[in-house]
Amino acid sequence: MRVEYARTNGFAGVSVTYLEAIREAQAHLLREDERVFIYGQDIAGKFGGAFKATKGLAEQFPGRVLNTPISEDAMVGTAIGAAMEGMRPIVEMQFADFSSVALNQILNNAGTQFWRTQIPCPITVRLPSGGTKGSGPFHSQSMEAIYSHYPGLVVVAPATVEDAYTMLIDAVAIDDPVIYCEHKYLYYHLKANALPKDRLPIGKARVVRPGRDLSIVTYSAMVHEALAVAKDFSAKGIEIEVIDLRTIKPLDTDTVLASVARTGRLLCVGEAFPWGGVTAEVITRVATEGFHLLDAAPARLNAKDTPIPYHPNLWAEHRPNAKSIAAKARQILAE
Amino acid sequence: MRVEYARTNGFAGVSVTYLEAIREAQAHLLREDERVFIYGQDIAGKFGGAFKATKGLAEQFPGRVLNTPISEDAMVGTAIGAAMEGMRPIVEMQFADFSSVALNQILNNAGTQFWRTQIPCPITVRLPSGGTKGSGPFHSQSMEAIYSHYPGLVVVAPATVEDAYTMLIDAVAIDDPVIYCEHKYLYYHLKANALPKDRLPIGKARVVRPGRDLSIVTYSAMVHEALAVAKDFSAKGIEIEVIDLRTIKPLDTDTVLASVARTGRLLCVGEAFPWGGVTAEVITRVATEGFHLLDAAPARLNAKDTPIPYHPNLWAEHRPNAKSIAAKARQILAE
Amino acid sequence: MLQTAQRESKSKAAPPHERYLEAYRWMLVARVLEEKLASLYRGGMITGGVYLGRGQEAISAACGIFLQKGDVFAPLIRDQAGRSAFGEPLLDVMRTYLGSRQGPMRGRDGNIHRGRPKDNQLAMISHLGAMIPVMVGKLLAKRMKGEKGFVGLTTIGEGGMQTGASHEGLNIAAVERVPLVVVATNNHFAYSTPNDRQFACADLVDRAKGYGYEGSSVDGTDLTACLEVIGAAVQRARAGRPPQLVVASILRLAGHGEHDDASYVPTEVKKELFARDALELAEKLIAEKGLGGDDYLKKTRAEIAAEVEEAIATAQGEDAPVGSDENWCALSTRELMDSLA
Amino acid sequence: MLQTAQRESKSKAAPPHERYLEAYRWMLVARVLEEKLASLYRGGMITGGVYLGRGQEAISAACGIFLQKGDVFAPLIRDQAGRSAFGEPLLDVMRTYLGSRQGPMRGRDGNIHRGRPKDNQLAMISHLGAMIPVMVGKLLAKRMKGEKGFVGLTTIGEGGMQTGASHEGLNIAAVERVPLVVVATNNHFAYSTPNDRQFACADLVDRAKGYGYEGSSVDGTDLTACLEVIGAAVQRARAGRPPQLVVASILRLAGHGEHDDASYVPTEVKKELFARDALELAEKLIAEKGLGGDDYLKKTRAEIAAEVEEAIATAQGEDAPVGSDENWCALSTRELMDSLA
Ligand SMILES: Cc1ncc(C[n+]2csc(CCOP(=O)(O)OP(=O)(O)O)c2C)c(N)n1
Ligand SMILES: Cc1ncc(C[n+]2csc(CCOP(=O)(O)OP(=O)(O)O)c2C)c(N)n1
Ligand SMILES: [Mg+2]
Ligand SMILES: [Mg+2]
Repeated sequence: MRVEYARTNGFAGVSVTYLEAIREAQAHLLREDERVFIYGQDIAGKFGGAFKATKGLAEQFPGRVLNTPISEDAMVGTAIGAAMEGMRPIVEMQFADFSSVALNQILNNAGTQFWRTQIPCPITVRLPSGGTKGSGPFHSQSMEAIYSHYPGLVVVAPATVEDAYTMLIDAVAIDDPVIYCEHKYLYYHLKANALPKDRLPIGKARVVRPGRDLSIVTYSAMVHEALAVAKDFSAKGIEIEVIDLRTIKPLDTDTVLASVARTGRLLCVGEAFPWGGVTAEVITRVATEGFHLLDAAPARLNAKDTPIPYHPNLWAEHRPNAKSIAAKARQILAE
Repeated sequence: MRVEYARTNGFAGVSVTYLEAIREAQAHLLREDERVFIYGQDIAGKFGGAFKATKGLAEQFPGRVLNTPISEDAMVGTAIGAAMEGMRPIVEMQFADFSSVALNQILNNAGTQFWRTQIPCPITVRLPSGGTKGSGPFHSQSMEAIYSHYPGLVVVAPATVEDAYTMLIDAVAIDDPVIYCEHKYLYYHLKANALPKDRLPIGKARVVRPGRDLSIVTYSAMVHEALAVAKDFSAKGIEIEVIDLRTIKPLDTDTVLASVARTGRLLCVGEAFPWGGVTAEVITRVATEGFHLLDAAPARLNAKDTPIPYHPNLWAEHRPNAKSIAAKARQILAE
Repeated sequence: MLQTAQRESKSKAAPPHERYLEAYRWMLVARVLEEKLASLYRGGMITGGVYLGRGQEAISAACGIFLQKGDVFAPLIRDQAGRSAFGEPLLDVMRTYLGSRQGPMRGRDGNIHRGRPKDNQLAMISHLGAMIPVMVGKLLAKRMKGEKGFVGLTTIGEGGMQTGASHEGLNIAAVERVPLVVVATNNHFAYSTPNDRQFACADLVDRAKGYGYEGSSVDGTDLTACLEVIGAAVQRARAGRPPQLVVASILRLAGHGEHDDASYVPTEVKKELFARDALELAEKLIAEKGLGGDDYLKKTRAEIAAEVEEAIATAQGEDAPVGSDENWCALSTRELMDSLA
Repeated sequence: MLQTAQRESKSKAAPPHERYLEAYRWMLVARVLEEKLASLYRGGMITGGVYLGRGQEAISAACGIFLQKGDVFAPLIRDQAGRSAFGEPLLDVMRTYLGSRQGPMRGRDGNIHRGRPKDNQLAMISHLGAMIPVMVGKLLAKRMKGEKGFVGLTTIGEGGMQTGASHEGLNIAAVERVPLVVVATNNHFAYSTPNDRQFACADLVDRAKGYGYEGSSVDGTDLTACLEVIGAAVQRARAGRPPQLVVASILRLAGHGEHDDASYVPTEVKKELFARDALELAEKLIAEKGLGGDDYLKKTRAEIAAEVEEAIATAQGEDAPVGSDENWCALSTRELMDSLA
């Protein structure tokens, strides 16, 4: 599907949030591609979703933005069947955390469909992910590692307004199942001046800030924590290079290795649980494929190994933040 | 719960298989601890389970080995409720692969229960795991990485008859949820002369073969492939140290680091999918905590990044084996 | 907190149900408490979501009031009346919402996710339907331990009934024939979703037969009916009958949460009989019959308001949890916690 | 393969259903084929499990026979008759079981997991119930694309009906009002588990009402009844009625798989009416009425045996897949495959 990015840009000039970019991308897709429909809980009518990511779309595109029962497994199963029939369904999970009850359809049905039958399974599952104040153990999770561990899925996690827009459009264009992890914390916090005119494709990481002393490899909301740290250190003459992975699977190993080749030092930061997951995968790739590029031991920083706490005081300690990232960075630079 | 291992050893002298050890451990538990019951599909009656892991137990312990409907989510949910009430349920999944539909209860309910409420949740979920000839995409999976990624669970994967026995008894004694990954390939292939009289606790890895040139860190069925390679190399004067992790979470980092300190070289082998998972976690720990112990880049070997094929010819290529492990080992030793 | 509701009603006129005034009081406790929560929320004093049971108080009070010591209650998000009737201190509620470190969840979870499993009040996880099999396990274990005469009661919404978890839980309860009462409230909306996008059967009580349950329907705006129907279901379950499914009909008289203005609810729907306010109807009846004596309504409301204010004052005087003091340990077996660098 | 069953029956005596002989022939195709599979399995010629539909042929044939081009079929593990009637070549079966690289799954999956989604015969995953919503999606998409007059038919066992997946799938089908027929076979065992540990309702057809389905029951040993009841259900779905649930009753006349001797089936159960062999009953009727003319039964069996032998010979002559030739790519977008060292 050829896409003219932001051809239909209603935002040039005025500012657009990460959430609005997701809505605009879906409006664009519904407009440009009749195979696209959106399936999820509370997404239709005037309501437009728990986070308003589909606000107005049901009226604008009758019959193509459909409310579902509280049946995540069936939502994804239905999307798989529709995709096999040539449609391009987008499934909105109300929270990433609830995809746990759709996991079987995602891993064992969508993820195996093409390999088993050679029929592509172009579904896009939107996961409102990550922590926000007061959301607690079941409305804060980041599940990208679980979906990346199994074969047959593409997993993305946009960290910017521009990527939120172009990567969702590209996700739907891909003939394979894509898990689109959108970060709830960025919904309103993040603004851009306009929708992008072009884009970096899915599968490519981005050097969001160049540096020579340390590479911080991260993704999603943590990119912005890392950038704050980099800015801070720069004032003291230490230049941190910040890599936004953008795509969790396939991981852009080359861009990561090239960065470590420049800096010799690596810190991986993620908001998910610490055992395994994205940070372990990145460090493993550098250790196995770029061992001799490292001048010091690589390090990782993740959330704590407990459920995600409700209370803001506890949550602030549970997830990595600029303060804890800076502390880790200092350790590595001291080595 | 104090346990006299094999006090009730019906096997001294005669040989006992890995599967029999699992059955004997359950017989022992049912005999010694009235809080224990077993819950699963087709485990009761004369039938005794798809793999016969509970053969005879229903008759021997009336009302304590219960067949369930085909409802994995409810099986685990029911076990959680019973555990909160002071029981020690063992849930048998017919295949690990089907725990995908119980994943929510395992991760979000069992895994968070104690942290949220301070009420312990001592359930043991038995997962018949791993590949066997002709089993295909949905009867061959190894899910330990997914369960280890989330907080609140202990995950074990015995590789020997002795560990199958003692670790299951210890798993049920632990006040927390334990995911017990038993390997179907070892059920009949693996024999010992008797049930063990004592044991290494959960949480400790074992050096199953000492060596000075390379550490192969692995677990479950792959331990035996690694041992075959080590034996082979030893004939050529190369001494490979083989570490059996035994417990996936908590991972025994100290034993792994001590081995790499001796050998300076590391190969991690697992049967699961390659992205993330146990091998990435082990390499990450060595790279971050034992960087300077490494004389060469560490390496990993896993299954391929596709669903697990049915046909024996394809399956043989999909999983690691002595041949592919030996090839990787040679590479590392050549560095 | 004064458990004043336990006191005998002193009215001369006979109430329509022997526990009518007691139940009404729990309805009022919930209403007064939740109105306070709403204003605290609007005042920015509460972090996270606030989910209210407005309109569901008669059903919920009837759920809590017939449970005895040794019974198990697994409430959901609109069960303040039942929670209070089952014995939850107001202070638990306020400590949880106001973020006191002394709350039952100690800041680890919030709002309606609170519970006291030690006292047989389960702490729900968010995933709808997940608590049904947990309740089954509690009841199964009690039977295995030789306990007798107990029941379990859990609640669910018409939306939650469409989850696979609730199906498996409802079915396994019948297979195990545990003494379970499931009270399903069809409040005509699941968040913003109306019934026609949730299920296609004429009446959810039709599901009872398919699970081997005894089913009954009740008008959730009528406290007398709720007490009779839910009371009878609890009695049948206690007597060893199969699991009970009670389907109650009301309209949710609040947003899904306090963040939600519920503007998606059509005005015609608000005119339906099921849209009436059970609390108003109860107070009308109490006034007409003069139950509870002079000024009963005013006095009761004042008492409850005082209890609520007291709970708020206490909770507000307490410290919040502090990250540095937190014991970051997800296992009860501390030595099995993985040491992740 | 000769689709000889398409030919008109030449009998003088009127069959009890116009498609009786045609359906019988598909039953026999399944029986002969599966008897061969069983002996190949015993002879060690087949790797992995072999799951047979013995006893279920009348139901399954009736499932396949009324489906037309453009309809969708999602069979399960005991549907050989339906698969063949729907157009699956015998060669697909033999190539899959005998491990030919030319099989529909090319060695990537085996036995009853085979399918031809391009021809609207879905390839099941093992997780029971998971194919129901997939079927819903196929039907929803066809409607969105403006297709008309199509139906989907899927099958499930009495055990599979207890999964959360089947509940969500059955419910969402009714909410979307897709033209779906669900044929549930209660063969009284789920692997080794009898009904009393699977569900507690009197009859699974009682679930129909709770989902807003039209429900019907049928004696799965009676081919005429299966053709009438399932045929009528397909017709109703095609005519735009709500989804249809047909519950058929039989006994599984084989092990769960050929590895299983089914010694757990009590002898009394084998004496039940539902334990009769539908194929024997059909052949008895054909013989009595003299349907199909002289030697019809013997001739037909011989024809089919020949077709089966031909398929075996072809499959056995073909190469097995080779790991080194395998294209290890789980994505249709090759450039998005992660390069994992
Ligand atoms: C499995 C799952 N999916 C989605 C949600 C998000 N969610 C929370 S409450 C709710 C609506 C519940 O509706 P209903 O069951 O009718 O209860 P009510 O709110 O009307 O009392 C939804 C969709 C959830 N909690 N669990
Ligand atoms: C979710 C799930 N759990 C367990 C299994 C293992 N399993 C395969 S077939 C079967 C029995 C199915 O019984 P039923 O649904 O009655 O169908 P039947 O075999 O009797 O035709 C089981 C338990 C499975 N396939 N899926
Ligand atoms: Mg509702
Ligand atoms: Mg069956």
